[in-house]
Amino acid sequence: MSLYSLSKLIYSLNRDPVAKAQFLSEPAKLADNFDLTAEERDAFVSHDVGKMYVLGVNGQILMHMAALCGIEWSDYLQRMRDGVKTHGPVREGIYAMTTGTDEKVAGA
Amino acid sequence: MSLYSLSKLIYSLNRDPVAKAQFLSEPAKLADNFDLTAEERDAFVSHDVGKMYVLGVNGQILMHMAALCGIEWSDYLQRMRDGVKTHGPVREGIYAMTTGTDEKVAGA
Amino acid sequence: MSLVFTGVCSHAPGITGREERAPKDQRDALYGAYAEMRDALHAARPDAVIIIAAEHFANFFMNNMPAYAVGMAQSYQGPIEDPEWLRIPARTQPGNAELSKRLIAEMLQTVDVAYCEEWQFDHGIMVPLHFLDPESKLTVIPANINCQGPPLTPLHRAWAFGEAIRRAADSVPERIALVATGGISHWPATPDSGRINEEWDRTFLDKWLANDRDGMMDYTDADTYAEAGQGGFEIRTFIAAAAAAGGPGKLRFYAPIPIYAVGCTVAEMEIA
Amino acid sequence: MSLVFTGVCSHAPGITGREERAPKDQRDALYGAYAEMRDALHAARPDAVIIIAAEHFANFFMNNMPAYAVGMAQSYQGPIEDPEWLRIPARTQPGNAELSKRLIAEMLQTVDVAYCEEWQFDHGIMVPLHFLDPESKLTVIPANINCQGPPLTPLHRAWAFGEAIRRAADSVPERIALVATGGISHWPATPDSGRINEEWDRTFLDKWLANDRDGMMDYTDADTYAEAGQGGFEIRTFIAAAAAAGGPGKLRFYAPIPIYAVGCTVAEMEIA
Ligand SMILES: [Fe+3]
Ligand SMILES: [Fe+3]
Repeated sequence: MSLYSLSKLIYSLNRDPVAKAQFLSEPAKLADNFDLTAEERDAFVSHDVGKMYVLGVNGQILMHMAALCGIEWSDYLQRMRDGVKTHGPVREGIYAMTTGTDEKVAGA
Repeated sequence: MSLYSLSKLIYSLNRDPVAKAQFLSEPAKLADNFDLTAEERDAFVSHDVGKMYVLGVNGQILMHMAALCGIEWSDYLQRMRDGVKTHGPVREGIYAMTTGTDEKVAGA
Repeated sequence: MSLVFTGVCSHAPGITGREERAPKDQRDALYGAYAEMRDALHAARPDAVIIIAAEHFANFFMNNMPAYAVGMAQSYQGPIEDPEWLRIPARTQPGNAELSKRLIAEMLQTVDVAYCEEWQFDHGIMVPLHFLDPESKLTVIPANINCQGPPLTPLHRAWAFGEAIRRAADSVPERIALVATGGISHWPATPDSGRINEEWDRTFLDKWLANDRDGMMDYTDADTYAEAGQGGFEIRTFIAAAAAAGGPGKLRFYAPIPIYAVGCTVAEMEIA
Repeated sequence: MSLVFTGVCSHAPGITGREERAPKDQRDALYGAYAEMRDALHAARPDAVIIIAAEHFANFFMNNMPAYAVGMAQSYQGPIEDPEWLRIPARTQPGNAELSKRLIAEMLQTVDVAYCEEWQFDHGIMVPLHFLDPESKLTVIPANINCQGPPLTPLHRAWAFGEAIRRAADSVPERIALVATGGISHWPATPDSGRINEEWDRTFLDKWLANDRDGMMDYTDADTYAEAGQGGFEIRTFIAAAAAAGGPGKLRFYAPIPIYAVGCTVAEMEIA
C-alpha cells in the first residue's frame, strides 16, 4: 500500500496548514512520517509531478500540490505528459492517460 | 462545538503516538491546537476526569485517556462519580448518569 | 416544509481560476446563467441549501471513504485550495447543526449517510457558492457522494440518496433548497484535461431533463470512464438531484469549454 | 463460496483487562465458551473472517462518522489501547484488500458502506480475536456499525447490512465466516459501569436465538437507553449477524458479570 501512503501524504499536505508549512521548510522530514519507497520519496521531495502521476497519484490530489509548488496550470499538464514520456504509462491507481503525450487538449 | 473540540483532542490523543508523547511532555501545548474554553482546557491539562465527564466527554474516549494517565479502573469510576458530586450532573453530550453518586455498581 | 428549489451546475476550478482564458462570449454566457440561477435560488427563500458535491479528497480519503456524507456543523470554511489559485476568497459559511441532525436522522431510514461535524469546502462547493451566494448569506448543508475513489456507489443508490433527501426535506418545517454540482464528461486534473465528449453530455442531459430514471441508470462505470472520463462518475450528483426534484428540467446553459476542463452546465428542475 | 460460520460474542475490555477480578467459576466458564467458539470457527475452515464490531472512537469520529464501514487493507494493527491495560499484546493481523474490495462492491448494491484502507483495532475486535485467533492466523476483514454517536443507524438498516454481508459472502468463491461482537445491556465507561439488566438481556437473546426479526426490530433507542444503557445500542451487531445467518441460534454462554461491565455472551447461529 505504498501508493496509498504517498497519496495520504499529499492529501494531508493539501488540507493541513501545519503540514503545508513543514512542506515548504523541510519536505524530507514531512515525508519521513509516511511509509514510502525511495522512488516515491524522491519524487515527492523534488516536486516531480510527472513522476508522481506515473506512480499513480490521483490528479485531484496532485493538482493541489502542484498549485502549492507554484506550478502554473498548463505547465502542470505538461509535466504530467512529460512524466509519461520519460517514465512510461501510469503504473498503478485508477486512471490511465487517454490522449497522446504530444497532444495538448487544453491550456496550451 | 467546544465539546466537539475537547472530544476530538482526546480522540487524537488515544490513537496518535505523537500526540501521546506530547501529552506526557507538554499537555498545554497539545491543547493549544484545539479551540477549547478555559474550563475545558484546565480540566484536560490537569487530567480532571470527573470534570471532563461532567462537561460531556463520552466515556469511551475518556476511559482511554484515564488509562494513559495511569488511573486504575475503580479509581476512574470513582472520579466520575466525584465529578458529578462536585460539579453537578452531566451538562452536555448524550449520556446522563443513571445511578446515585454514592452507589458503586462494580469495581468497588 | 418542503423542497423548494433544485438546480445543478458545474464546479470545475478553472471556471473561476482560469476565468479569462475562455472565449469571452462563452465566459459571459456561463456567468450569466449562474446569475440567473442565483436569482431563482434566492427567490425560493430557502431556510437552508443542501449542496451535493462530489468533493476531491478535501475531507474524505481512502482511510474512511463514505459513499454518502452530510455535514452537521454550525459553520463551514473554505476554500481548502489556495484562494489565489482558485480566485475565491476564504469565507465562513453559516450552517445549522440542529437542522442537519433532523434531516440526517430521516435520511438514515433508507440511506446510510456518514455525518460530519466538521467539513472544509473545496472547489466542488466553493465555485457554486461563489456564484450562487456571493455574500455568504445562505445557510448551507454540504453533502457528498463518493465519485472519486472506487469502489464507487452504484447509480441506483445515488437515486435512493436523492429520494431520501426529498423525504427528509419534506419532513421538516424549514424551506429546503437543493443544488447538486458535478461535471458531466471530463478528465480533470490529468494530462487529458480539456477533453470533453459533447455528444455524450447532450445524451445524458436529455435523459436528465426528461427525468428519465431508467435512462440515467443505464451507464456502467467502465463505459462512463471510457467515454466520459473519471469526471463522468460525477453524474451521480445530477442523478440524486433528479430523484429529489421529480419533475422535468430546464437547461440554462451548456457548452464544452476546454480551458475550464468540463462541459459547463447550469440547469434547474421542477419539484414534482 | 458462501457464509460458513456465524457467531456473536462480547468484547468488553474488562474481560481481559480485569480478568482475575470476576468470580473464578464465571471467568472459567466464559473463557471455556470462547474456546469452544474458537474451535467451531476454525473447523469451518474460513478463508476470511468478517468481524462486525461496534468500535469506540478508535477509527471513526464525528468528523466523518459512517453508519457502516468495512476494512479494505492488507493488514491491520491493534490494540489501539495500552496493551498492558487491555492485557492483549500488540499484533498485526492479516487482511485481504482484494477480497475486501469484491465484498464491498457487492454490499454497496444495497447498503452504503464506507471503505477503509487502514484501520486500527480497538478492544471491540481485539478481545474477540484474542480468544478466537490467539496466533493471528486468520485473515480478518473488520466491519463497523456506528453504535456510539447519534444519530444512529436504525435497526432495520442493521438488518439490511447483515443481508448485504450474506449476499456478498455468497457471491465470492472464498469461504467467509462472520463474527459479530457487542454488548447487550451495559453502561460501559461511565459511573454506571457494572449495571446489567439481565431480564432485558434474556428477552433480547430469546428473540435473537429464535431469529425473530420483528421481535428484534421492536426497540426504540430511547427505550434501549433507558433500560439497557448506551451499550445496548450495540444490539445492532447481533441483529446484523442474525440477518446474515438466517437460522436459529445456539447459546454457549450468558451471565451478567459486573466487573466485566457487560452481560457476557457467546453464541453461534446456523446458516440457513
Ligand atoms: Fe469535480
Ligand atoms: Fe462496545
